[in-house]
Amino acid sequence: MSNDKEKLLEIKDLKKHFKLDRNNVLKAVDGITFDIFKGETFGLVGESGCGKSTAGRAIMRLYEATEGKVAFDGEDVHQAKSKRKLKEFNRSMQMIFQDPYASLNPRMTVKDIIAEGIDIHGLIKSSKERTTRVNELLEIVGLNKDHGNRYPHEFSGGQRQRIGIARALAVSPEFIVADEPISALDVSIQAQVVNLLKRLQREHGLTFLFIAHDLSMVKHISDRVGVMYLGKMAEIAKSEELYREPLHPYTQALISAIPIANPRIERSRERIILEGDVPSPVNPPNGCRFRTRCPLAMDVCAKIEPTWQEYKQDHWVACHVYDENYNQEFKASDDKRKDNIPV
Amino acid sequence: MEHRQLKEIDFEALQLKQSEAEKIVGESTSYWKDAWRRFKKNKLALFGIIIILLLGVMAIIGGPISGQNYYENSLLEANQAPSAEHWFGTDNLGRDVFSRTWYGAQISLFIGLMAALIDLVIGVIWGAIAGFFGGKVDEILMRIADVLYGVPYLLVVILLLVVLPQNLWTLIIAMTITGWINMARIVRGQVMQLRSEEFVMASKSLGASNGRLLIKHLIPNTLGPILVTLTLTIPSAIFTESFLSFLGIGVQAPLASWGTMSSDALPALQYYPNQLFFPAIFICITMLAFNVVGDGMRDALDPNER
Amino acid sequence: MSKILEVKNLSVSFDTYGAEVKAVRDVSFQLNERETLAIVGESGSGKSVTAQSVMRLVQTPPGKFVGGEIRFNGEDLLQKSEKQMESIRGKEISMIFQDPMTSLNPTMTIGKQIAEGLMKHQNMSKKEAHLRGIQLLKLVGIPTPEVRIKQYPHQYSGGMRQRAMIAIALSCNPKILIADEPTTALDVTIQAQILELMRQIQEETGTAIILITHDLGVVANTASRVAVMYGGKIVESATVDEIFFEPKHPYTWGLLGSMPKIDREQENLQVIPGSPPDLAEPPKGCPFVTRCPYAMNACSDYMPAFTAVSPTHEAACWLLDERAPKVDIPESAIVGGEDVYV
Amino acid sequence: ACSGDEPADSDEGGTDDGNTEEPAESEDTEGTEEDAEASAGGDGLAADQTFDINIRTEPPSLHPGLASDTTSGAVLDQIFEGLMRINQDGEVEEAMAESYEVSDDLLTYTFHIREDAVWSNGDPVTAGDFEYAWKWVLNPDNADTDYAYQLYIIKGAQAAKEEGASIDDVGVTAKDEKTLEVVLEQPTPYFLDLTAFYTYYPVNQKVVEGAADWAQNVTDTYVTNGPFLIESWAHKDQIVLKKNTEYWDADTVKLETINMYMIDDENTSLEMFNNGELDWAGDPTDALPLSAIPSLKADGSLNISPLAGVYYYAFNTEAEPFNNVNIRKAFALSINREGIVQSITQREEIPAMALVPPSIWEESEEGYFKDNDVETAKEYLATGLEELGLEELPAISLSYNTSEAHAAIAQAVQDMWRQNLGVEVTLNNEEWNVYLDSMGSGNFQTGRMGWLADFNDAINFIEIFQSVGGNNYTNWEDEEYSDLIEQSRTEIDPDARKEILKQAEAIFMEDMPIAPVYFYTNSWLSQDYVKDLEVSGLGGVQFKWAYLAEE
Amino acid sequence: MIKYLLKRIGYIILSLFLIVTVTFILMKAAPGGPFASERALPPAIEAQMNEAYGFNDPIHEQYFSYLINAFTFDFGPSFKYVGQEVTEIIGRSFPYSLILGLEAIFIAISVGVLLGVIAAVKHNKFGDYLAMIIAVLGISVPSFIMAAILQYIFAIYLQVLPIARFESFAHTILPAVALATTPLAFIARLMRSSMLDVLNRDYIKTAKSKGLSQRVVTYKHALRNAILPVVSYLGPLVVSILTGSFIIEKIFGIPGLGSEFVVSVTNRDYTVIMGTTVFFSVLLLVSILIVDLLYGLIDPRIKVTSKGANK
Ligand SMILES: Nc1ncnc2c1ncn2[C@@H]1O[C@H](COP(=O)(O)OP(=O)(O)OP(=O)(O)O)[C@@H](O)[C@H]1O
Ligand SMILES: Nc1ncnc2c1ncn2[C@@H]1O[C@H](COP(=O)(O)OP(=O)(O)OP(=O)(O)O)[C@@H](O)[C@H]1O
Ligand SMILES: [Mg+2]
Ligand SMILES: [Mg+2]
Repeated sequence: MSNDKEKLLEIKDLKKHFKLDRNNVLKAVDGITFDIFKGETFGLVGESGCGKSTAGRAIMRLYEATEGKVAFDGEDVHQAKSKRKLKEFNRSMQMIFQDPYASLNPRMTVKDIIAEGIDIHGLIKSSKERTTRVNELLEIVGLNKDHGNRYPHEFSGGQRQRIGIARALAVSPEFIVADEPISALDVSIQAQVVNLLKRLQREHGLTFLFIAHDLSMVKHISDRVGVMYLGKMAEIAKSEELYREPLHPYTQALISAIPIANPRIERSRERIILEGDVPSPVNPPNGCRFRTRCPLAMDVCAKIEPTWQEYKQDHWVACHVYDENYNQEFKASDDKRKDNIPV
Repeated sequence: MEHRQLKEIDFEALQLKQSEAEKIVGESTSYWKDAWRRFKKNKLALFGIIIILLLGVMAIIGGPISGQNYYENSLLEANQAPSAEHWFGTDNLGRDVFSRTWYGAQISLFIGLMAALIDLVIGVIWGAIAGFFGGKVDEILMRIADVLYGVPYLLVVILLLVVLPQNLWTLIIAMTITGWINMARIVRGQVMQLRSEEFVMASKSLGASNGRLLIKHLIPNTLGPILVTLTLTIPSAIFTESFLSFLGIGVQAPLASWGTMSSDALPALQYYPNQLFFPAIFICITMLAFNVVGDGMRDALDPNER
Repeated sequence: MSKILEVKNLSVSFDTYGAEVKAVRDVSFQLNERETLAIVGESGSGKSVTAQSVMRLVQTPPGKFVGGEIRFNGEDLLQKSEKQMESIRGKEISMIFQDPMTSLNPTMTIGKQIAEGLMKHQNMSKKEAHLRGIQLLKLVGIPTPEVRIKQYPHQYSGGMRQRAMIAIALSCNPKILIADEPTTALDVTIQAQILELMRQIQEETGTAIILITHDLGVVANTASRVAVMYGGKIVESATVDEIFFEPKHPYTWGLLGSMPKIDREQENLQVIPGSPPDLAEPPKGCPFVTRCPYAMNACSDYMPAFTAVSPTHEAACWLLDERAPKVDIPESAIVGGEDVYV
Repeated sequence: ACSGDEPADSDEGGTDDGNTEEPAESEDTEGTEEDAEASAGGDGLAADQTFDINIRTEPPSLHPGLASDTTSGAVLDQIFEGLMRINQDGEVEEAMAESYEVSDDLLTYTFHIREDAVWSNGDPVTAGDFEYAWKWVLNPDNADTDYAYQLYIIKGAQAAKEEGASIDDVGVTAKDEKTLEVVLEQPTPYFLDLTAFYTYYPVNQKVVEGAADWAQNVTDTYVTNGPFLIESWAHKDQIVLKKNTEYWDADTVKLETINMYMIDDENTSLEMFNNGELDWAGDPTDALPLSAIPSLKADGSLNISPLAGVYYYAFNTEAEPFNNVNIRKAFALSINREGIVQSITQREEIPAMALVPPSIWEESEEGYFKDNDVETAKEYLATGLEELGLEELPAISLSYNTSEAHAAIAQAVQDMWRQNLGVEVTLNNEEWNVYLDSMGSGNFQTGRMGWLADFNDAINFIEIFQSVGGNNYTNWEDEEYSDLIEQSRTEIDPDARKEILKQAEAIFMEDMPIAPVYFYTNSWLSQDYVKDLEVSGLGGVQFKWAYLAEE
Repeated sequence: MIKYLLKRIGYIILSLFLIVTVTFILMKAAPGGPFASERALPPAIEAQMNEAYGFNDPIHEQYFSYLINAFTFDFGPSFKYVGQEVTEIIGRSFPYSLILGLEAIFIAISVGVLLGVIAAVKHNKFGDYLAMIIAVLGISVPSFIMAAILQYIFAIYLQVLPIARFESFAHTILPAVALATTPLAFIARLMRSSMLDVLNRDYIKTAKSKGLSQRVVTYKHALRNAILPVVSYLGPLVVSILTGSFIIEKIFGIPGLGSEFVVSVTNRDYTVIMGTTVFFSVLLLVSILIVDLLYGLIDPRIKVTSKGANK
């Protein structure tokens, strides 16, 4: 299905390392590869600190990538040197931020916040036109036009998040990175925002990269979902399939841990409890990064990094369990444990 | 129980306008209006404003009010205590302390506000740039500040005295040389904290230039500490001025300022306390007023203090 | 089951620049030994203030107790002096705060922060407190506690911090543990670990837990009874099954409805339109009236009283009045089938 | 010669207020004796002869050859002794020299040094020590000898110091152990006065030779010959002097200990005096705060004596409008000197309408013109303006160096000139070094200056203005004036000499390159039990004769 | 850490170099010289002195010798106090300023912090207003007026403390208090605002929830977190207090280092100017470094070794 879709964004081996000091490098994103198709919503999930935001920001070029390529409509975002080209990218790619409280300047009016992109890119000449455009945007996100003269602190969390969305929409982007746009909101407001995003996608043909750690929301909104663990992609699949048939042990644990709002199910449910803590991205474990917490860890996992492979059609995974080609040396000893895999 | 008395009509569906559901709580006010509203609630701060205005008015009209002038000597009437003729008494040359106090107010208030302005312009920009760009830029700017702080100030002032004419502007320049460093340090610290805020990131993702980020986003959010620092700048400027006048920079006799009046009157403290008392008390009143207003403004400008 | 905590008609307000914010209005509930009471509700509905009131941790001013009583073992905590409260806090009742990132003192080692309470309430020496601290950290599942105890909060991951908070809260074997959104900031795998831990501890020590959250999944997982708060009031209170399967209050319906159902395909999520009431000028009647699709004239003027639906279930809604039109639970709020992918 | 910064003011931080002074006369104005405390000493002497005085600042150098300021002088005068000493009556009397002879041409002096004159280490004081000390100062290799020119009246001295002539040709020779012969360039009536001045003090050649830093701290090499010995020198804090029991005239010396504190704040030192922590306050080593003067005068505790010095405003005679003598006169005449000394300085200074102080020439009290003669001043102004072709005077700038008293006087004068002459005066206040620089480069219109005598002779004042440069900032020169000065140098008869100098002063005052303001006075407080301590007309103080009376 | 220290020391040396250079230029450009006095020197003698002190050397040679002097801390003798070594002058006057300064800093910090804490704990109550009025008065009354007033009240009127000089502990009280006034007021204000901030933090509630008393919560938990701004303000301040105040030393007759700074400039005593400047700058730069290191000690989250860039 994805084959007949048009690639909007191509991310290849993207890396973003933060140099902490002379000896320590924090590998926040350490080589991820995936495509995003026009008009789809790509969900990105993973534990806190696994590099989701960093990946999103590197794609947006808010961070210089350490390595790798991000192609937008075939053009490499990170190669763009001229100011004009950069501005163009800034226009076509936009971001909605994680924290609706922190991402709005408390000392600017909503109108000015929303119009900031318009001003920067000089999209509109007269101030009357500017007002009209802002009002239009406010309406799109379901706010009232006389909200424009107010200040962020006067709005509720959901309304603020909608202001952030209006700001992103102001420059008519094609692609929006939504970095945990709902995690700071409570359930009923989450629903408002998610509905809005879906509507916008329908009406304006937008493409989303939707970052979150709430898996039920991600499933609800995304066409495809990628699961990250410690700077690496663990698994990518269509959202339906991922939930129905998670391959990577981490994905399995993640899905089993989603609390379900149904006390009867909850009482009888068994979940995979992961032992131990997330390792530090400064010193990730060698081999497979998940092996320190993986219930299925095998000898090979400590030695060799699993390859990123398309295990089924449109279903990618990086795990030795699904790799037939790994070193024969480990095969014998590991085969026994493989029996434990629940299918 | 009261709901026993409810009638049938009470159980009919309530007619609600949709817009009402989306209504934002609280009246529609702009940020500044809201800040002003909060400020007005602060009685103390309002009182401070009134005091400052009064001082300003007196500085303009106060001098001649008593029918005396600030420069005319009357050696025979030197060092008098307050009287009907000389409301605040006279100084060592027999000049009227009352009118000198108000002419002094002009200069001291001007100097204080000027110093605040300089802090604001140089200190804020310097600190903001250092904090915002960090790394090498920060290192260079802060080293310059260190050097300025380390070089003997007196030497610098003496050189200025030689190079520049003796007037208020030279004085302002002399105060400028190191006056802004404190402010720069504070703003730098704030900006370093703020620059990783998400709203800055958001603006960046829209393609905002560095200048825009600084002016629209970072500096406005540092207003609180800036205000506090500003209110502290004013008294130190008033006294720096008296020190500089003493060296020959700035206000020259017979013009007076509160700073020079109080340092001149200091040796006579035991004999003619009124000569120190009046300028000193006005400095204190001014300071109290500015501090109260500064605190009030800080609270009012902070949207979290709703 | 004996009740150890009873909150009666508690009202708490805050004096702000603008006006008096009536954060908690006339809230009553009780807590029995060994049970977990979940308090759910929208952000700003007064959950945290209620919890902190029990500990008398609401800052006064700006906060003030307008009325009511909080009976712990029969004694009214609101009448106690600050000094008397000191021996109850941490020892009898302890609390896990909403945000583990900010609730630990960043300039003190974890060990010291655990030891403080022990030294105060159990008269332990520094050394004993240290050893006990190590045990506690082990109990909450922190590996190599001997090393970790000497570290500062920033050296802990979010999950570990939350566990350290739990260790602090549990250190003196409190009779009541108040957990204010203990897992909101964490991702699901760690959330699962912590909920499991709390359950274990409750089994071992018999502590009663007040769990505050807005995640209904967590409620379903952990709670035995649930109180739903809205606009500073409790609007419905029942056992966990009753809340999920026979909710009576329209707000509870909205809450259940706005969750995405992992087992169902939905185009759009159900939303509750509008925003919560301004607690500075709360509506005379039901606080939910402006957003309630079933609102009646009575709702805007009169606060409905609690109506008992079953011995364990009561709700405050005019719809439960016999004169009101009968309304069915909306489709979206029905927590149904058991076919979930696990 | 030297000029003084006005001694009665607080000068911004230790500028060199280089005024030299010598011991001088004393006219005992005894205070009443206080009630007696049990004391052992006879003669009404208090048991504890410890004297506490403030000398304000650290003496820059206690090396007689290097010292060039009042503070150092005040210490050196007590611990060293020259050939002569100026006694309580202001007369020169023999000190290290037991006797002396003068040749008829008044050019050669032969001094006989006391047999019992010894250094503090027991060495005898020899004529060679004098020769060594003086020649050391005149040696061009020795820097920092600012006051070398005090020795220039000695034959060949200037040539040796400045022109590379041989030091051996200087007219100082130790004829034998105890005989010193000095040959002068010209007959100099005040030479004996000078030998009491500290630049003329001897040093102990044996000890000092090779110990270049002998005078920096109180050590074994710090060997002195005066009535007191230095016991300790805590830099910037305190100097303690003890009576020198080996001093040839030790019987006269009564004080056992002198504590010299260095407190550079006149209010503080006055308070310490009031508290009994000091026995003396005010001139010559300290100053009294201006604002305290009226009350001190009122309660009668203030002592005042004349000081040979003049406070004046120098006109820059090269630049308009002060190149015009009538303008200068107009400005000079329209100063109300009486007002200034009555209301500002208040120390009974004498209004100055002449150059040479009345303590040298009594006639100067009259002066050459009338004080505050506004009418005449206006006439002069009109004439002057006409001569300059001006309608009215442009704004004038009046310069002074930073100091409270200078500022007060300048403001008063500013107001007088404004009221009397209708001229706008801007005040220009500069830091001391900057001020000297501006004055030296003629970058002023009228500026404050002062001059204190080094020795009691009118030439001290008159020769300043002999030629442009040096201490003459006015750019004023006059051939006749200069000739008269040269003439006076060879005149042996004192009356004739005075007549010549008077003529010169008259010329000077006629041209008025300066506007004299007042003649200085010394003003001080002393505790009632302090006896026989007087301040000289040159601003010196001698402790040799002082004692504390029984209370 | 070592690397970081080395880097910082490198910057210190660089700054020092710049300070010495600028000071040298200013010194040379300022009118007057060390030998200028009201009594003009005969030109020949002045020329000899210039020669003897090397002022006739080419300017760059003078500059290099100054530079070398500055970095070997060997400044040579003072011009004004003939023969006294600059290092000696600093060495004998610094202890006075140090003792006085330490006392003043102690007063300023302890009282300032206390006032600030009281004001914060009693926010918008009488204690707050009182503490802040004291602070504002402290700011608007400069040290020299304070000194005169203290002297008048305690030494002259009440006669309980000595007027001046530095002989015993009692002598140090008034000057130390006068010196402390302004910084005390500053600290009080800073402390109040950061304390207000900290008292609203969640971990304060946590501490209370453990049953700790108000006092323990305030002083053990809040104080350490609130003191950071005070520490950063203290960096430069401590140096200027420790190196003495001209005016206080003058009023109280104390032979401290403060007057050397001022007097050396007014005397154009080049070697002393250079010596005191280098001394002051080294203290300043080192104290800024120490403050940065202190940050890390007070707040373990702050790592001096990492750059400020990460969130
Ligand atoms: N500017 C930076 N400098 C250094 N390290 C950084 C920086 N930004 C992020 N990191 C680190 O990179 C890692 C990934 O961070 P990132 O914010 O991408 O995580 P995330 O998956 O978005 O987590 P969350 O769900 O908590 O938002 C973390 O360990 C984080 O500490
Ligand atoms: N210190 C305070 N000053 C003023 N108002 C306060 C204060 N603390 C709480 N409030 C108000 O009290 C109300 C209830 O707050 P509370 O923290 O109990 O909400 P909550 O239910 O815990 O929400 P959340 O889910 O967001 O934590 C809110 O309207 C809040 O603004
Ligand atoms: Mg993130
Ligand atoms: Mg809460």
